[in-house]
Amino acid sequence: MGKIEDLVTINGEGYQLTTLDKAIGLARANSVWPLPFATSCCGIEFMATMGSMYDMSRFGMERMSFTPRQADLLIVAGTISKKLGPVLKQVYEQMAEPKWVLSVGACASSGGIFDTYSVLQGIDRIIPVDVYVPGCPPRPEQIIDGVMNIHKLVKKESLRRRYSEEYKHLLKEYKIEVTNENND
Amino acid sequence: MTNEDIYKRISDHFSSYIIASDETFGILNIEINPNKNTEILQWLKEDSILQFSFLTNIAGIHYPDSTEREIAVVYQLHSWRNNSRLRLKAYLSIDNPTIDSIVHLYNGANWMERETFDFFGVNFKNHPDLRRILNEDSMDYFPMRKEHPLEDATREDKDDRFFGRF
Amino acid sequence: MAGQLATIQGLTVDYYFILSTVLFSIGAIGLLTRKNMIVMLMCIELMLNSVNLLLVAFSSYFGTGDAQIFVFFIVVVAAAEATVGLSILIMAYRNNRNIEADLLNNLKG
Amino acid sequence: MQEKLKYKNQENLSKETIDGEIATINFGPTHPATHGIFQNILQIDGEKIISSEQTVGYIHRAFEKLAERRPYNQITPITDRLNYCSSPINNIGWEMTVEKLIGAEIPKRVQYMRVIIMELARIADHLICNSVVGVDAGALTSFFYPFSEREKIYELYEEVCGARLTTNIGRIGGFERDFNETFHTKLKSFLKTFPKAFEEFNSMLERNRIFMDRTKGAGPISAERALNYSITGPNLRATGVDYDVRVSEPYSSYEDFDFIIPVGVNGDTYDRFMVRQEEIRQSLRIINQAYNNLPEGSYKADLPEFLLPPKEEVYNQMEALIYHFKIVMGETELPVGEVYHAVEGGNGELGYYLISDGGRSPYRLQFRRPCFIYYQAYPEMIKGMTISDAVLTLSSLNVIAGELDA
Amino acid sequence: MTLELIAYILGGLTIGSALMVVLSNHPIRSVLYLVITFFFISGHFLLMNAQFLAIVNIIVYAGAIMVLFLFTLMLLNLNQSDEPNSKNYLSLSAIIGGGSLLLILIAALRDEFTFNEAIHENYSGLVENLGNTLFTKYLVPFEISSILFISAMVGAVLLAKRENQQID
Amino acid sequence: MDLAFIIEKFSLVLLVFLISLGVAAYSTFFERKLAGWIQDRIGPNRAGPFGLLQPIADGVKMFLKEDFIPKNSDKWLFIIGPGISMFTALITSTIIPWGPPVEVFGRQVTLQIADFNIGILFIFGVVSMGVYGIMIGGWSSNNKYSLFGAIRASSQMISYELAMGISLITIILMSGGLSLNDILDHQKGINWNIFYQPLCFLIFFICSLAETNRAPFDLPECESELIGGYHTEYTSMKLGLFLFSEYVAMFISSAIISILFFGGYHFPGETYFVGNTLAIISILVFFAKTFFFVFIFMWIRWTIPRFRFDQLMHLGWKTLIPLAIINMMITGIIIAIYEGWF
Amino acid sequence: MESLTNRKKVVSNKPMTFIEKLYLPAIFSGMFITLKHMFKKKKTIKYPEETRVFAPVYRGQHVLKRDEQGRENCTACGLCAVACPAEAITMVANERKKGEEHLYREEKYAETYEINMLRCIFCGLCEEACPKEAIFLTDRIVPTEFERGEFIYGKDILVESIEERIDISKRQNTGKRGVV
Repeated sequence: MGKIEDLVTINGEGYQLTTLDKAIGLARANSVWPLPFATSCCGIEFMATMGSMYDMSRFGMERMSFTPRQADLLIVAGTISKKLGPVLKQVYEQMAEPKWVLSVGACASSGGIFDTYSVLQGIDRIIPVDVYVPGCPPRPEQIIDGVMNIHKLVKKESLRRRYSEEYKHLLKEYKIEVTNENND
Repeated sequence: MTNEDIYKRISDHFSSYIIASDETFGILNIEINPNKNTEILQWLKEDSILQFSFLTNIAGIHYPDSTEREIAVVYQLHSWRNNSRLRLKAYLSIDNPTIDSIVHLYNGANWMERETFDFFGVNFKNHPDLRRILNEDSMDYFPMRKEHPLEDATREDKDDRFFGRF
Repeated sequence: MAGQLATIQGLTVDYYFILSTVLFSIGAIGLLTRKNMIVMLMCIELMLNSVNLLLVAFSSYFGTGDAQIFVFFIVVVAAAEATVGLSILIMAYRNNRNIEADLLNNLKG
Repeated sequence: MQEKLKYKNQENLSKETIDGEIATINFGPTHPATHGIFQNILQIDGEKIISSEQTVGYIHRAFEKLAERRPYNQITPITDRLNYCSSPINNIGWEMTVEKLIGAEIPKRVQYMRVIIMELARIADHLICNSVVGVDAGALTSFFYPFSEREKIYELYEEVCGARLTTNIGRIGGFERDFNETFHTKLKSFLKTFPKAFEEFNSMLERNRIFMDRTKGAGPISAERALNYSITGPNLRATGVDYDVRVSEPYSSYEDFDFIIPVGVNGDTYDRFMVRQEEIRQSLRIINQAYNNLPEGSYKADLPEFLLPPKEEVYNQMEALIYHFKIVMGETELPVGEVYHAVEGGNGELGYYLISDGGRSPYRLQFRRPCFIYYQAYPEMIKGMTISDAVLTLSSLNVIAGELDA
Repeated sequence: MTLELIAYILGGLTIGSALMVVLSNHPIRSVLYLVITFFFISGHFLLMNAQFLAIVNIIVYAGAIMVLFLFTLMLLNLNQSDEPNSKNYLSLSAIIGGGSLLLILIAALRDEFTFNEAIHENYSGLVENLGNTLFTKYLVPFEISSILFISAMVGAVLLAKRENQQID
Repeated sequence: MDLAFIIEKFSLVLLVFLISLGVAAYSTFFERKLAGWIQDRIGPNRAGPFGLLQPIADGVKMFLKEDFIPKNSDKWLFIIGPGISMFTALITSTIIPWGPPVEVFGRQVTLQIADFNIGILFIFGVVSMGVYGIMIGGWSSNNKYSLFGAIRASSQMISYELAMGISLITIILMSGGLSLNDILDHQKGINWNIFYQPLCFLIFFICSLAETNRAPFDLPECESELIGGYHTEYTSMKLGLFLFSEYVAMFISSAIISILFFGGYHFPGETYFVGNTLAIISILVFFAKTFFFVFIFMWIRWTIPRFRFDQLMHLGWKTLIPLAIINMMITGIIIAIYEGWF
Repeated sequence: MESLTNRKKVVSNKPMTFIEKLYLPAIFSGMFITLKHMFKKKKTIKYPEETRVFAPVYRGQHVLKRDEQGRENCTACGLCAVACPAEAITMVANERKKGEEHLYREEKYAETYEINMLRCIFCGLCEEACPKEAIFLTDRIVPTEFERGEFIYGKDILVESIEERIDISKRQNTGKRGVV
């Protein structure tokens, strides 16, 4: 398992968690609504994960938000080609904070066997990824493992992280505009 | 209906357009004059005996070593009535790979031709909408031609020495 | 059976009279100033409603139900008017791509 | 080169602006009903679709180019990812293509084993398609019941090859291992329990008037147009044409089995649904026949040049070690030639057009991908339909993005 | 006393929202303000013990007619408020005209009706009494109004129906 | 108008409000659990014991989600849309008689916030308002899918209101009053309307499914076609209000169904009880009936495929309305014969 | 179009009966089915707590085997790397020095042996390619990680420890299986 303590580097923050943060993190972790960006084989395994045998709903995750606005977790399952890259990035940008990304399967995470001219060699080239799930396609068990890791991240996250300089810097690295259209 | 019968009937009609023929694994291969493809295909579709009315496939092939015959366009036809298959080939030069479109005969040929264009750069004359289908529109080469590499240049976790291929 | 009746003690019918006249005038001004046909139709609805208000007030002050029956009929007519008006508008929009009153001049014979 | 790319950016969308209430909506690439990634730009008038234009290629992975750079035995995992709902059919189809090229003699037992695996895959494929039709029609529960059954098919795959979805099952010349005891018990129990569960799923939708009303007449296509579009498979059979590669060009001993070819009448969504449902029953029949008559013998052909020898032989026999190295390095001698082999995939005639120059990889390998071909007909099918019909038509066509874009 | 106060506040609100109907640029907002106005008018009806009419006003006007307006606006997708501003002198004259209309109305009617007495005890707004009057005294107009309704419906359908249903 | 009366009403309002919200919150949980059971799954079970804290977790998450208003949208309307939805869903609960009068601190407290003598009409008025929330929300999102959802919602709700209203005339004919109390008085013991008017019940039930946008009439938000329908662009608590109002509406319509057709808080054998015992049992009976219908609503959702839009309109206009009219006429004739008018 | 085969059967031309047109029978039977399922035993396997039994031949995380004496089997021949369609295996071979016989079975050994688990598609071809019974896939699943770099599994993870041997005897690809 990954070392949760090392997350500071990727998440770009090192706040002390308060009790409120912890309570809210716990609540958030139990209500992660996924947006399945399922393109190919891994999508079928993701469906199997939603199915009766594995039942993602146990984690409060069965409400799929096909609209990016309402989703908390972007599950990228399947090959992302270079043609699809901009679409994925747009979907990511449309999601409302706080948001997490789970990269399911070899293709999404690294390109897998498709080291070809048309396939993006890992979605982390265009959007920041929180958890990688290996396998081609991963078993539902692995997908659930990945989700559990996302839960760990969610629980650990401070409320202030999304406003921190480090986070903004992270987004800047990916050339993702912080489109704060909520000018209140 | 054997392949000899099919060949005989075709060559009776189009003897001047047939360049070569052979038979591999039970399927008759006929190389045709690339300028006459629509004519032959139309006749094959409408002929009451042969009834090659089903277009199975269109494929492109790149032979970089054979001059003036670099690009081959392969039509695979299927006659359900006789349960026989037929393969027509037309060789084109790489400098001007142009051949008539058969979309007016088979609607299904539309994307097959677009795919062949996308991969090999074959120009199908009179195609209603000839543009790239699978690759991005901004791509500036035809990736299935042999000279282009398969790999994505951005992959960094690979060292070719280990894979026994060069 | 009938719930407790609320009556307005110190209020005269004048109040409702003035109120409905003001509403009627607002509707009339809107009808004259606005160019959007839909808004104009809405202003007509507003004027009809102000009349309704007056009628109900009279009915209530005079203790007779007949005026309320009139209101009922006005509502019916307003509904009919709205449906027909809107369908005409849609027709006009289809032909003109616009629903401004000025542009409907070609309705003239 | 650049000149050629300047395609005429033709506005394919019709300009019949009847009265200007036409809106354009983007149906995809991330629309939930596309179940995969492809885009449809619909022009709609109210709820009615006037015209549509498709964009595909969002998960183009260059299978054909990849196949030119990989040895023959490494292409099997690539074919997994064509129609990933029924990978074993793709795997075995590819293996049979190579066997045709090298002229291998395949034992009857292997053929029957293949039939069992392929028909299981067909059941899995059709189940996923039909359950998704149910989901898109709004009956969410009808997705979960078939999926539990699919899990059992996954378990069966897993016993044979060790993976659930991308099976990489079988090798050129046979299987990597024999059916084991667990497989036999699991298959027996599957054959016993599946029909009941399947009929339960069936009864939730088949004669439900809401479902019938929605699917009847949705996205129809005539047999003539379907042929013109080169549609094959269940989608063609729904129009009333009984073309099936398993019957017209029997491979892998399909001629031994008795099964019927279900056909529809109008080629609409309901017909496609019903044809698939009946094909599941027929597949079950075939599996029963094949399993009950499974011949004794070896699980692989006698092809030392293509099948890896058992490990202990590699240690003990020089010849085996040489073959082992040759096979793994991809240096086996292969005949030169071109071969076309078609199997009845989940979605229709899945063809492999292989040109071999005797090298370690195919010179050219083209997949005849049924999805890619029949998806062209989609705009014609949904013209004049509503958005709801378009969604149902799409899911009943079972467009698999992997197969579509290759 | 409280009811009186409520009546005055309600009156002010009614006038305010009615003004907003005319003043707001955006047709959709006009619709919403009009809905609010209807609610206030229904409030007046309630105060005057015309419960049935109050509810009918809401159901018919706010619940049906205004939804129809909103629906039309959405269907025609007139979300951009591209209404050209009417010329200043026009609006000025309209306001003057409206103002004089108000004055004339008040002046003309004031002498006719000036009542200072309190309301009669009045049950006429209740459903039973209303129904009694409607189906005895006004039965014929009621039936005629239903005919009006049907003709309006048919007319609307005919008008809005597209002549050219063909797509090809 | 004394102070005690105001306090009484105020606390009643608060109580009803909280009960509606609480029931709605736990309906979301129960729906997910039920979906799980129907689909051979477990359903949410991680948040708290048996997953009971799931609604709270969802609520907290939605409160803290980034509040997002899309570009080019009408900001004011975008915000007010969910509010209207929630308001109209809640306001109907004011006229529901929750039980017979109870005695609290020596006062007879009527468990009804307001007794309109035109209760049913009030319900229709409010229900017809409910469409505004969805329409405004969908329109102001400036998204075509949302607009589609809004248009579908409005035409669907207007159409089904008609059948709903006509079907209810039979009930009014039978009870002779528009107030819900009149209707309830008519159904003492087990003299429930359902035994006299099964067809009317069926029509009303179908229409209330349509009015609350529940499956099989969930076209305004159907996921597979319109992504999210009218709430496609909504995030955070605004989305929460939309989703919540659906459940509140479902709860309230279940309550109304049980009042209109299943005798509300009446139950057979109620004559054996008096006073507060009767009241408490009655309230429990009423809630049991209501939850039964909530359960049916959910059960239907997880079983039946949804209609297509034109079929929905056909069903509404060509089947339900004629049926309702025929039912009304037959009832009228029977009542006339019964009363000896011929 | 006339029949191509004589096995055709039309399956979708059954007209709706009157009762079916009433919507209700199908709805009630459907609701009955769902009700029945409500009381059935749930199929869910509560994953992190309960695990499903994998097939013994499941293709999961790799292991580099040691022989009975605890020596590494791998001889760094590179066949697995060649056989890998994902090109995920890299290794550096080294000559076994004197005194290292207890560590490595063959004269050559892999000094570094890395599998990129994120590239790997778990096809099992490396296992088949290995002539030395060194690399096997096991029925363990590869855990998920937070960073991409952590998926490069070196020898420290891949080689089984001497104390905790990984049982692969059930895999039929081992040399010990009986050939049919």
